[in-house]
Amino acid sequence: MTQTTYTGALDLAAGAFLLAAVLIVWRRELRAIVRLLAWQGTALAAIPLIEGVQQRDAALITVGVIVLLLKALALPVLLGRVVGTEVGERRESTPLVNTTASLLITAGLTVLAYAVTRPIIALDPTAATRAVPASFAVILIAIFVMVSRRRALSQAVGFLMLDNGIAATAFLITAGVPLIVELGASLDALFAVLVLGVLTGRMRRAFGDTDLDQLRELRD
Amino acid sequence: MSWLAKIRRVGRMVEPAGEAPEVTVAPPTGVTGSLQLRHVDSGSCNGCELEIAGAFSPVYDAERFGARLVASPRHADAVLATGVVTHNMRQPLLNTLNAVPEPRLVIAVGDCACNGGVFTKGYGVVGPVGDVIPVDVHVPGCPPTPPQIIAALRTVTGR
Amino acid sequence: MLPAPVGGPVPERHVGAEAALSGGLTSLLGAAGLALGLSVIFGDPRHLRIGWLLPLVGVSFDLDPLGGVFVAATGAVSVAVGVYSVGYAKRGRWARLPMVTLPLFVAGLLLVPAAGSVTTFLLSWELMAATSLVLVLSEHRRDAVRSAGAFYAVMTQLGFVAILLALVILAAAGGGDTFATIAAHAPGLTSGTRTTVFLLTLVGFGSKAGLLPLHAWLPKAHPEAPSPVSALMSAAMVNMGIYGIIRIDLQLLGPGPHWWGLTLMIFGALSAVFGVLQASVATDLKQLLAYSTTENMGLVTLALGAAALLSSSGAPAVAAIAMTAALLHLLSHAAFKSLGFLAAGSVLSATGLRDLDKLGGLARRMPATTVLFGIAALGASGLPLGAGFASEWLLFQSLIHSPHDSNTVLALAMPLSVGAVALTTGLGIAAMVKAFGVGFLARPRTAAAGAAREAPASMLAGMSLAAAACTVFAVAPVLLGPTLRHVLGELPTLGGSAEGPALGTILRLPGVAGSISPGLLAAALVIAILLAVGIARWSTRHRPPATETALWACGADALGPRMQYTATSFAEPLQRVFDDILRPDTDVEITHFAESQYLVEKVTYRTRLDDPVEQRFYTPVVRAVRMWAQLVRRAHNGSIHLYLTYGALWMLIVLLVAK
Amino acid sequence: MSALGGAAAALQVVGVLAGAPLVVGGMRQVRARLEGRTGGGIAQPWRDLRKQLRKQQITPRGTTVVFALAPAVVAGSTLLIAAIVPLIALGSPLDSVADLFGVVGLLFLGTVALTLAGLDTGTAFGGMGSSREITIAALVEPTILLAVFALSVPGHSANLAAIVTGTTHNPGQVLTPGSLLAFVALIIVIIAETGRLPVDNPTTHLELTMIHEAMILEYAGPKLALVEWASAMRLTVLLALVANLFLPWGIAGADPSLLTIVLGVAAITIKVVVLASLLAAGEVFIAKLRLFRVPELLAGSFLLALLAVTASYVLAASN
Repeated sequence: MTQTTYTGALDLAAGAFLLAAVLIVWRRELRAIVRLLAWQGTALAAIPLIEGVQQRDAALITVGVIVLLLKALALPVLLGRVVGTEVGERRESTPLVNTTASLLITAGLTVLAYAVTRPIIALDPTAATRAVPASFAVILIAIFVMVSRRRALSQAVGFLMLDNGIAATAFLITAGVPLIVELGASLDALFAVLVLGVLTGRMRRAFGDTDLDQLRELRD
Repeated sequence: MSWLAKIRRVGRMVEPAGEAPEVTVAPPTGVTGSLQLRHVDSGSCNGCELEIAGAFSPVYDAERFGARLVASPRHADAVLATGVVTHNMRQPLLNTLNAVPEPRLVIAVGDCACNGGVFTKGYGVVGPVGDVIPVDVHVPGCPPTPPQIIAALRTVTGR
Repeated sequence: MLPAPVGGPVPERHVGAEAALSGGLTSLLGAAGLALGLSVIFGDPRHLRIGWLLPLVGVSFDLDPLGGVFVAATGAVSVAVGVYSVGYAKRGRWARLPMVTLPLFVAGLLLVPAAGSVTTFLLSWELMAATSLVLVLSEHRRDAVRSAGAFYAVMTQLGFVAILLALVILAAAGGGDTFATIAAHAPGLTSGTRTTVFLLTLVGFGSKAGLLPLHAWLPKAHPEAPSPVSALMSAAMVNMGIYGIIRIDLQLLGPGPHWWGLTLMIFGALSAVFGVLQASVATDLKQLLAYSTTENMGLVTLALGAAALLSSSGAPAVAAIAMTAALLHLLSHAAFKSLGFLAAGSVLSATGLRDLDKLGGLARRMPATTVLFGIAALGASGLPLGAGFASEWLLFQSLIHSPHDSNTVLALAMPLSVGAVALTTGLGIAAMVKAFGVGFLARPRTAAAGAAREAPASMLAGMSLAAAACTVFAVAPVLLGPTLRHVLGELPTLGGSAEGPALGTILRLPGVAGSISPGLLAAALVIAILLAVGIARWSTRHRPPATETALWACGADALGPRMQYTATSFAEPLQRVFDDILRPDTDVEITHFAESQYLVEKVTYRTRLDDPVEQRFYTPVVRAVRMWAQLVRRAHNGSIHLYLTYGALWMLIVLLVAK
Repeated sequence: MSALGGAAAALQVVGVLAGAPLVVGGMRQVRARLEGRTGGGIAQPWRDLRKQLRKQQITPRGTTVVFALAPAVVAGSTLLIAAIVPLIALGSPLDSVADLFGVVGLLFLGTVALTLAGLDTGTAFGGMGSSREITIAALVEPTILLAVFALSVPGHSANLAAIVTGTTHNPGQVLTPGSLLAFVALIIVIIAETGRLPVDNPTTHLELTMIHEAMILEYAGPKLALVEWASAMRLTVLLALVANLFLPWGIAGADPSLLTIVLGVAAITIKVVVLASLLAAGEVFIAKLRLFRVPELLAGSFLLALLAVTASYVLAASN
């Protein structure tokens, strides 16, 4: 494809990637959050695919396909199962920071990300690096989600967003990490989700729901 | 997505419209097919209210004939009065009618509004709506069915 | 006859004659200032040195276009205020002292921008501060006035101390007393000196301009002063703070580092948002206007900061736009804010009320005042046809046209400040709609408001002058084009070298594509409104004759005045939205009947809004000062010998240091 | 600017005047069909308007000239916007008179006029509606101006013609994240400003849930007609403006010919119809937000606008 369409597609993917993160902060329904996570996974997978098509690189395309399968299908399905089993907690209980405030904080984080990544762009201003701020912003937002949310599931979502952000940054900066590393990271995420699934199940059996504040009771 | 499926499944649920009845009352302003209504419950048992609600529901859809319920009498062309007029509601009924800009109509819905119904000569009632304000259209029935109400409205809107 | 007690109504006096004298003097001074300022702007700078007046240094005045525009603005405001105060003082039966002080205050205001040397500047500044304090205290019988006066005295003197230190340091380092010599030596100053002077002057002038967090005196003192004085303070005195920042920090100290402009922008944005937030929930008409002053000074400071930042990052053309925006907004604010305070004053003198919750229905009883306040409110809300529109448009243009390639600071600062300014504009609209709609429209909420009478001719005349100025700013800022260009030429470090925006009938921005024409826009709007009226006459012949009926009361018989929305209820949603910032303390107490818990006898709802900054920032400071005072008192045990010892010790120390 | 350019501007005004009620009728019709009803037909608003114009004019006792003049101000400001913005052709004679900031200012002028009218009646509902309307307007302003900012970054200008021509010249920038985010933010702003779901329910009868309706409860006859007409025109103009800012194709150039003007009319009609139908269809699926959840929505749109600006900054730094 031509340079302009390549740039446009890459920007679009990055924008969708970031937008999904913002919407995850915005929404409360756990199902909607999981669906958004799947969208984010798709956007993430699009990045190596686009680059692979641009550079005629089979390995990148394979990575993209695998990421698509993992991040856009496997993980959301697993999380969806967890949501399905969570009776009566389909919504995130009121987060520690109210929605308006967390949206404004998200705005701040994004601006911050654009600020701190300018040197990287200046270093080598290609279309790919120019999309790095978006992925970096996603990393910050993910951390914020993990800090401010109560439910174990939202924590898992935050964790996965973090993983997505790191992966996207890797793709954008060094047109694709080695295949094996990427797979290792994704599989780690997969196992983490499995563990979290088990953990939430245990917690529900122990406390009745998965409000992490209740873990304080384990202290003594 | 289940919503879209439902919408497709249900399709059009509205009852077929009969042919327009002959216009007994000329539309107030000479513009046909537009009638805003302000509903006043002057002492009804809420039977007529239910039927009016039904008349504007998707099943009967009075809106397709140009009738619409509005919030303020200033926006209205006609007062839709239900129930026998109690002593306490006499003045409010008059106030409401005076708030409606000319030219205006009064539509009395239900037997109580037309002739007092079972409440005639009750100690708490003034009488039917006609005793307080001039009524242009009567809709008999206790309560009148949505088709009856719609038929009466169509004689005014002329649609 | 002995001088009458200040402020007290004194029956046996020809108040009328004295009021006419004082007001006339004020207006004459103002007219002189206006003429002088204009002559300097368009002619050559004036120098005046009176050696004998002050030992050692003498008094020297040195008026250039920059000072001239401030002198002219102050003069214009004073003319209107003087005319107005004739009727106001007569109605309020002013005592003699305020009448004497008013012209002195104007003189002080006119001298500050004309001062050519540090000493003269400080003297004029102190004259201005002292006279304004006397005027604020002129109704000192009320407790509110006394506390406000004390607060104002302390704050303004602290500010003065900061300015004094800064200017002394500057004079010492600049090797001279006059600004000219300092300017000559300015490039040689060490960065340490520059920074110290900048910070000190920012504190001193910022407190005078009512910037956060040193604004706290402003919403106390401005409302409690007599309205002509409030107008002078809000429209002319706060400008002196801005003048100081421009003259000392941006002109004498020349182009500062990036963070100077950034600091100005941050303080400006904070002041603007906070001030407008307080204004939008205020229920006291004059306090609302005072907070709006903080807001507008914040906007001006933000524009100054933007100008400094842009010029220091190599965008002189855009910096020139920002500087023009700052000056234009300063001037238009002087116009609409003086009008606003004067109109509020005529409401106050007609009803004795400042509380919007008690006002209302003035449109029928005081039509002229209502129209005039409407003009002021439209100007303050920054909408088209308003006096503030052109300047806020320029500000936005300068913010969105900043160069955004490889400059992180700009890339962060500009979007955020656009957001801040936009929020300020939106809330400002809400505040002004509340002031006008609740205060002047609908029906009177109290008997006092119902008994209002239109203001006398002289007050109306004074207000009309200010209104005329507002109209000029609203539809023909072209008339100010030359003035601003001359002033901009004085400020080479703020893009004065670049060609400023062309304030023609159509405002065009050189360098960046952008144009607007307030005048043509107003004309087109009038035509469009007439067209709409014509459309509404369509098929009139089919209509029954128009009537007038009672309000629709949902069937009930009549609407009492207490059923109306008040200012408090109008602002309630905003107060709720910005709960975290405003921190209102509301309490609802429900008294049930003794018979049953389910029957409510009465519900009382009370809400109080204190200035949160004051709560958090000042109280600890005051507490610390009090503790310090306790310590000091211990050293004073009344024994003369001890005091002599102190003196001796000090002398020893001085000698040792001086050696 | 040519004679035809002026003619095109006049045509825009006439088109908005005539088309706005049809747009509203069409939206009601789409909604009715999705709800399984037949609906009153696309021309229903026109019937209502013609009828209202033939009804008696009522002045509530105690109201001032503000109440009497407000409808004309709302309608007038909207008509002026219709004359300024490039809907059919770029060569509006008023293009240099007001840029996007001026348009926003005119929009708020109308809002303020109606708000004051609501306060002027002195009824409880009037005040309530005004208070809510002005609160939402105040919170909308940052979003709308930041979106303007984002739009003005690529073309280095906030003048409408410049923005539109810039988009036509390199279509690639439509698909940049910046412009997409700005688009979403502007759509939310339009929904809030024109009182559509989920911010306000235009068909409600419950005074306690009203925002826009509560302000105009006292208007009757021709004045009511003018108010309804004006709100329909605002919706139409804003939809058309957004359509042209992001998808300007089909719009006639600065000195149009008759053919291009005809094409422009067709193009803008199609765009508005599509956008309005999408909006109406979306409204079927959502309920009204609680009043104090609206700030969340607006904070979200503010965030999107801010992202739009930052994104377009970074990308504008590139090209």
